[in-house]
Amino acid sequence: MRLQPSRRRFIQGLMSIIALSAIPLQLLARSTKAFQATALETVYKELFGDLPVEESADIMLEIPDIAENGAVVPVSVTTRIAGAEAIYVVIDMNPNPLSATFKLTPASPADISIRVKMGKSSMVRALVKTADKVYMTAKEVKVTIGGCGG
Amino acid sequence: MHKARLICVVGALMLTSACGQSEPEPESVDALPEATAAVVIDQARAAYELARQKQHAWTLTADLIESASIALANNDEAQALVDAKRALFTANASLAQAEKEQHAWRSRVAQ
Amino acid sequence: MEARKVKMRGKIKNTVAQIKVLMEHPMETGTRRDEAGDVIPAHFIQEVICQHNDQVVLSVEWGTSISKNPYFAFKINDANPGDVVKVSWTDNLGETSAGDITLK
Amino acid sequence: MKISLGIMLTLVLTLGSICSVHADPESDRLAFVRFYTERFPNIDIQAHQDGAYALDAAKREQWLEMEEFPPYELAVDEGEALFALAFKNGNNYAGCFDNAGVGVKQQFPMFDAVSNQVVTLELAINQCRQANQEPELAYLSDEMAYITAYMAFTSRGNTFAISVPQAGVAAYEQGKQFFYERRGKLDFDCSSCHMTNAGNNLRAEVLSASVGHATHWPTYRFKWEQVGGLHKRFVECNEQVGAEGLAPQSEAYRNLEYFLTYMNNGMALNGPASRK
Repeated sequence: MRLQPSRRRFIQGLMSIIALSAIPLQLLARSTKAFQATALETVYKELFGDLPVEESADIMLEIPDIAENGAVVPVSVTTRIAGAEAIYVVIDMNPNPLSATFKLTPASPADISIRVKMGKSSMVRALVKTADKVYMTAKEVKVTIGGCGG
Repeated sequence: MHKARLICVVGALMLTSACGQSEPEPESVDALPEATAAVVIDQARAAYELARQKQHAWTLTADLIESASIALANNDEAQALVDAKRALFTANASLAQAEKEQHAWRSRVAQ
Repeated sequence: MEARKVKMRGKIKNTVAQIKVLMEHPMETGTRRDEAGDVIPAHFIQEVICQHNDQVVLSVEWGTSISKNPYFAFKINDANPGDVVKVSWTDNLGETSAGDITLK
Repeated sequence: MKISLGIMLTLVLTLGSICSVHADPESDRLAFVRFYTERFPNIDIQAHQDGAYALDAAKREQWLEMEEFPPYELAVDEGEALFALAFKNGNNYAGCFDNAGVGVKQQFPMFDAVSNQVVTLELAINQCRQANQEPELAYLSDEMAYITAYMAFTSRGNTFAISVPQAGVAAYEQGKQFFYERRGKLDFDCSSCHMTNAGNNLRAEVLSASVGHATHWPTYRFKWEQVGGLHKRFVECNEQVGAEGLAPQSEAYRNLEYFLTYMNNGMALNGPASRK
């Protein structure tokens, strides 16, 4: 009885490996150094080289002012910046500030939601990269300490 | 909504007692002055077991019995005695609580 | 070993599909300790690939700060009923899994 | 004449026994509900099934966002598969419950006059396993959490109508006493936090109302990072006031669940749920 679903899942897993191997390599080149960076400047340097980061009102970063639960903080990012190639989510005070990168294609509108972990109150940044520019918007998020084990 | 986020006095008071490390002062300990740590640990353990049976044991008592036992095992008689007396005090307090609550709970029932 | 679950939901609104995904994964940061005090090794999803009828539409990289059992929502342009949307992930230990849905 | 007198007598006796059986728990419940409607005049009593999220709009908003794809979904799926598995003797869980176990969680806990005890869903699951020569599940096991999560999911929206027969009054009263008895170093009872201070903040947390405390189990707690039952929460509550927790599904906890669930009569089941 139980074998069948697991077999199906195994095949699914196999198929996903086959599917993954067909994906162009440059899409899979992981920004390992940027994810391992511990300082915001290093993250910027690894992701954007010398491109300046400028603030923009055209990035909508939706995140609660006070996080109900630091283990699951909902984050949504949308942008109307033309030619957006990628979205980045950065949490300054986390041990490794870079949380996520999303490489966009014309087939996908720049509109993503995730849930992140936040160890403590921090500035949270959403960045959007175009061919030659980097835009950023930021929001301060307070993470409350969970009472007496509350 | 901001008002709701304020820590109310009651909450703060509850928290102080919830998170604080303060323990009851072991002043009124029954143990005789010459009692050894081992004896007091046994007394504490007996009182604690009784409190457990009454479903009124405190976590603090178990912690103190354990630290007293560890101190005793390390030949630290003085520390073991201090912890054992605290353990006995809290065990007796939990028994007193169990006794009092047999009746006291009724006054709190929503009317 | 059974592949971990990838649950998906999708809805088309004015040719744009909203896709929601829940992935079963511990997302260990590598900084937590177990009860014995030993460090729990990092184990987290690094890559997520989103495909629309086999066309890669979004490729995602994650660090360790994505919540346990990650939730991820995104959108797809020019979606039609019958289209297949697939999400596959790979974690730092080389484990993979995938899920798909057919849009209605 | 004789007959009508007989009927009269029977009626009076029946009425009398109904009153003596039901008057106390029901007047307790009405007083309980009244307490919360007076304390929170703008909150519908049913809304308390969402705990602190009924009392704090900002927290509720984030929680609702989480509920879009809630963390217990995976547990419900697991539970559905486990529930359908056949025992070695060919039977399955469905054979142990009304309506093949679908949509029945609101029947629990119930007082079983034969074994003279409160039977929770968890206990009934293990009784079912025992009756089918299967080993009992540990009460804190994932398997127990998953199966109850699935059974709760199929019971959503069903209304609690727990009854306290004459034989169950003692268990109910013991549960009530446990609720109002102070415990631990902090000398708190359940009502200290969830009645006297319901709606107040304990640091960043909002203390929930007790009415609705039993509607939404099992619950995925982010702190636990898993789905767990009501008794796991009881242990935690006891420990938070410095009292030693009791064994899950111990008689005292089952009686407490009986009292708490009776207080939720008329409310809808909304488990499994997610909490911080």
